[in-house]
Amino acid sequence: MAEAMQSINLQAGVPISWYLVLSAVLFSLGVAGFLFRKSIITVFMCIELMLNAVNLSFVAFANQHKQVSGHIFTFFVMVVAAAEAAVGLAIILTVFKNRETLNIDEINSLKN
Amino acid sequence: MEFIIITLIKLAVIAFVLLTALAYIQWVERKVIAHVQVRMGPSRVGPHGLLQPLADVVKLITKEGVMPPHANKFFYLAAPILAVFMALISISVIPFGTEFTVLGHRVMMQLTDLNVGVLFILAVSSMGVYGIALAGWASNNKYSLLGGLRSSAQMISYELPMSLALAAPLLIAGTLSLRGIVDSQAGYNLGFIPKWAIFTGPFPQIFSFIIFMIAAFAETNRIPFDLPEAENELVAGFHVEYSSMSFAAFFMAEYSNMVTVCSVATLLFLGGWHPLWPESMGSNFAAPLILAGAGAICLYHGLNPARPFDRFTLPAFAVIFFGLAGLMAFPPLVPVLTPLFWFLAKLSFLLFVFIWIRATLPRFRYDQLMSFAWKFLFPAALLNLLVTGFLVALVS
Amino acid sequence: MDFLFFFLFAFIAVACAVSVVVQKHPIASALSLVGVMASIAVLYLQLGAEFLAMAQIIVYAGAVMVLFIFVIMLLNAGAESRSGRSYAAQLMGPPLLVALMASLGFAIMRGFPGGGTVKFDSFQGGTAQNIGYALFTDYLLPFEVTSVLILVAILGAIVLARKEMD
Amino acid sequence: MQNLWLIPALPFLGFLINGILGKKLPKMVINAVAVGSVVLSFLLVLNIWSSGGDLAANPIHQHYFTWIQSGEINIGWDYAVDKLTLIMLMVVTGIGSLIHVYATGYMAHEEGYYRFFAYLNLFMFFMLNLVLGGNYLLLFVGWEGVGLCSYLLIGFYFVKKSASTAGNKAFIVNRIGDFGFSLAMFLIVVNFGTLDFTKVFAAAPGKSTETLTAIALLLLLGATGKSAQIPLYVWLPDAMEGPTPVSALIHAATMVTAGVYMCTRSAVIFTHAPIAMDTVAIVGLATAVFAATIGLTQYDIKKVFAYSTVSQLGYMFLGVGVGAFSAGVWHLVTHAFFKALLFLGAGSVIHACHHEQDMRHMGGLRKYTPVTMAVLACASLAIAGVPGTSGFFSKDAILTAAYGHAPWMFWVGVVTAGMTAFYVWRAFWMTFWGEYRGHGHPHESPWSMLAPLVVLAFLSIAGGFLFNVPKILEGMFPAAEEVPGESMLMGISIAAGLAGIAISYYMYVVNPKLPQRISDGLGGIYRLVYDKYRIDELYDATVVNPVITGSRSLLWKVMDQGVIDGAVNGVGSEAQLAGGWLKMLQSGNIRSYATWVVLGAVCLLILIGVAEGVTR
Repeated sequence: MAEAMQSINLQAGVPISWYLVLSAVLFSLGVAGFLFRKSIITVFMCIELMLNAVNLSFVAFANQHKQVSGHIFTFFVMVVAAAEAAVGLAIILTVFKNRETLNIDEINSLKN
Repeated sequence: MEFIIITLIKLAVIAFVLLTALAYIQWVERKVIAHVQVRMGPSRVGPHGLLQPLADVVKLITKEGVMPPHANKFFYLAAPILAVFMALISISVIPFGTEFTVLGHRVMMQLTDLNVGVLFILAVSSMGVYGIALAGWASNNKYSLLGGLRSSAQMISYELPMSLALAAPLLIAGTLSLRGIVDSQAGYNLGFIPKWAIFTGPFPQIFSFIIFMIAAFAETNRIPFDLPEAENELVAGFHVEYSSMSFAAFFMAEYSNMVTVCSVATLLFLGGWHPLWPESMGSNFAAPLILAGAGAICLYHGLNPARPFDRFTLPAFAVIFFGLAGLMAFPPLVPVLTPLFWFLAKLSFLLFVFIWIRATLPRFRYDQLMSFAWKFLFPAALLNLLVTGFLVALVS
Repeated sequence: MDFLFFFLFAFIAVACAVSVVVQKHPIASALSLVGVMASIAVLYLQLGAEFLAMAQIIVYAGAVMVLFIFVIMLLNAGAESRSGRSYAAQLMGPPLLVALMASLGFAIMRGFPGGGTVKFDSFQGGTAQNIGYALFTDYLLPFEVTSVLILVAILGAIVLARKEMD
Repeated sequence: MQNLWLIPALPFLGFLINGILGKKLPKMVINAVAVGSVVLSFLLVLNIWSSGGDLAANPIHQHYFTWIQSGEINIGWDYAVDKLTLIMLMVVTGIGSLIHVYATGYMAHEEGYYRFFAYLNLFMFFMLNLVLGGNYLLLFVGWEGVGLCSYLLIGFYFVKKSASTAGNKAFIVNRIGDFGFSLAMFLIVVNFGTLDFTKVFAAAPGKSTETLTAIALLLLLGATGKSAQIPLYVWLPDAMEGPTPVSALIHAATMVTAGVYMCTRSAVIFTHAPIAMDTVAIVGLATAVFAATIGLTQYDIKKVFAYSTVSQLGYMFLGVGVGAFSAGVWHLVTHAFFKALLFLGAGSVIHACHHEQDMRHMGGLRKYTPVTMAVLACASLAIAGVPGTSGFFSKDAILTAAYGHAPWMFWVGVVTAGMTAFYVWRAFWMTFWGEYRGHGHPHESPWSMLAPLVVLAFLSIAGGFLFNVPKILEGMFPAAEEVPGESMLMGISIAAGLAGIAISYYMYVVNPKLPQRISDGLGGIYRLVYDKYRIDELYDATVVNPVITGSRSLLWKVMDQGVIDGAVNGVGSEAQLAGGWLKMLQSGNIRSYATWVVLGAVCLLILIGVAEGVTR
């Protein structure tokens, strides 16, 4: 990284790839949360985190190509995420009502 | 560098004026409500109770901050800070007047002119709900939890009609910058009807103004929509456990939000700092005349005192008013101060309406509140937006 | 200036994201997520997507996350219990995550060795006007389809959450 | 600029309204929607008729959108109106409107009132689409659509086994014809590269006779299905299971004439394929005679008219086959008038006799239903070709042209005309003269039913003058050759018609015992004709039963149960075995699933990375 820092002109601006790396890091953190958290709400939030990470790379690409399409993609992702949150939370409410638990490991009726 | 210095100066001025004003709006509120209810209001501390805000601040600072047991300390302390922070930050994009030049520097009467200013205000105000919701939750009290739940549901619900009502004048103005919106409302129809959004355009925005104001009451948790703190149901709602400065922070946030929404309404619907009638008909003289009139009234009552100390205080006020009138009439300052005067006049009028309604109306029931938002306000705002959009498309 | 800005908010974003994952209490996770979203919104500003930055705050932070917090409060979700039963996740998770991050980083560095650079104002196509124009010309059909999707989601949410909570 | 799309769109709208909301709507609204939409279409057609200008020189052609685009083939949603189309439009919408009005009275007390009108409107939509379509595929859409509606409406009383069987029969028999039509279209696409009428007809003269003959014969196969010609006529008599307005509209006036319309539309192809033309003429003539003989013996009033329809359709095909296209269309128009009237009148009679269809249980109705009798008399006069009535002109035109083509065809046609006159008047006498032989009290129908009858009666009588089709269509088709001794031929055919009427009067009014004696005398032949030559049984024995037994023994027992089921079961048990191992993965734990997903993603990423590394 140090070499990379030297080779980059501080006046030129931040390289696009750094944004992508940031996006990848955030995405991986979202995956980590999905894998290791047990509260269904937190797991759901980690999905939102992953979506946000992906959005960031869309916007970075839009900047790279100087096109607005990436923004449109992000916009749609946001809209879908909002819809997904509404339905997802309603599902969580129903699940909680029926099973009295938010632990994702105990919601395993799909087995067998 | 120059930019940073000017910004810092503006920041200091605005912060000082705003925070003082917030304290005194409360004084005004108490006075107005008292007079509506045929009482005196605060009158002990200082002449006419004018030092009451100061006394309140001293009282709140010196009180003990109580931490309820089993409360989540971090969020309990963070919530009021969050609330007041989000309330104050939106002032930064609100313009108060035109540009002027001082010592060769161009200065805007605004902290920063964002070209998505309206969206910024919406974004920040939507964040404001966190403070209240968190406060309600972190207090570990069922009343405050209910208050927090209510406020989050209420604020999300009323944000929709509010945004839709905002969108209609935006369609006419064609910009999201608050300064640009005000500029688009300059001029007069027929020579004397101002081209404010509520009067003109392809579709006068009077409906969206009314919808916006109603939603603004709900967003600021003011009567008749102060369900989150309904004292006869929830004791004091989300801030029942708060005391001392954290309690003051919520108060500040509420009044600051009031100032913000009234400013937005002024800018979007009431033409910002554009006078009510054209300069050619002498609107520049309105400010000094009104202030001088106020001075004259004070002087008269000072000479015919109702209470003993009026003999001293009222003439002092008269001198202040006359001085202000002189400032307003001082030619080099006219282009700077007259717009500011008009802006503040409209803002004060709207704030007065807020207080007036608080003194007048009872509180809604919670289900009424929600069904009013979703079944009436939202469709009405949508309809208004559709009609406006259609007419704007038709005209252009 | 640009670097400082990027590093500041990238750091906040990563810190908040770590906080999302490690905080025990859902409310804390949710607020950390709001922090991630806000800092990403600021980065959007740097990337020239001012409309999206505001939309990000309004939609994600202002609406979606409030909904999360609302549900957390409503269900009174406490800190999660320790009883986990996913051996697959526990055994394979950490190495997989490292592999994922490594391969993603490798792909990015390989695919965009040079790439462009980002400065403030280097791209000004992200105004509300541009987005609106693109949305209602080239992307009109997806836009309409999305509106139908939202309608369906509203109906779904209402149907799912309709019965009174006991 | 007429908006042609409005003409079919209006009935379609009516269909949507009645079909979707009909259950909840009051009858008044259903009536208004159903009748109103068709009448509006009729007014639109009238507007074209009155302001059309010179359609011969400038046919209206409107392109709405490209429907199918595949390689060279470009099929648009085009509507075109020339004079032929205009005449068809007049017939379809005009008679359609009348029958809709009639049906509001006839169906007033039926279950599924809205369903009936929804189907009827849908039928109008498809029929108009068929007529308006500017290419074969669009015509085919209408063609299939009217078939569908016909099926739905024949089986309207679907609780009755015979009705649903009849619907199935109509549908299945038509499939054979549609198969021919489809093949014809494929041939056209292969040879012409387009399905547009204008382009096909412009290019047709340059193609080889063999190609055109093949296309024309396949088209004819389609037409025999839809228009109930030998050998595919068997469905039409059974189709009388449907409500009478349906029989009038679909199975007499409009849909069954679609075959004639299609052949006329393809006149250019047919005229360049002489063998096909002769086939058309012979099929038409054979059908005409064949159906007429069956008609002589039937007792069910609707069956009589159904066979009459088959026979008259044969006439139209005869006209087309001998090259007198305009005469064929003329007969189509006049036949639409008087046959619709016959059916509607029959409906009125049936209505009067409380849904009794057997003529042996009628009789003497002239006292009870005078208006119905009067209008039926008009129709019977017209179909018998009494001079001055509409049927006379068109039938005479066809017979004259047939004489010009081959004199023997003329003579067969004349005999058929005599038989036609005989059996129609036989039905007339049996219904209205003599003593009433049924139960209950016959009553006259309401005016909503009678008014259309009166209009149609007027048209049956005067239609020949009002719509001189050959004159309208002048120049569209090659002129028929001049025939010497036309007036003599005319005299012969008139005489045949009058003789038929006279004989029937003698046999059924003057001397009612005679028919029984004749049928007894003829014995076996009579039984054969009475049983419709046992054609249905023949088809059962030769086609239907072999197919059924074949599918049962070979396809079901061997193919389905042995091969296919065996394969499916085998796969299933294999999958069960594999699944037994794989179900270890299905822990039901979302986090485990997510782990597998991540594993997959990482593998993919590494694969891509390796691939890139290899290629670089």
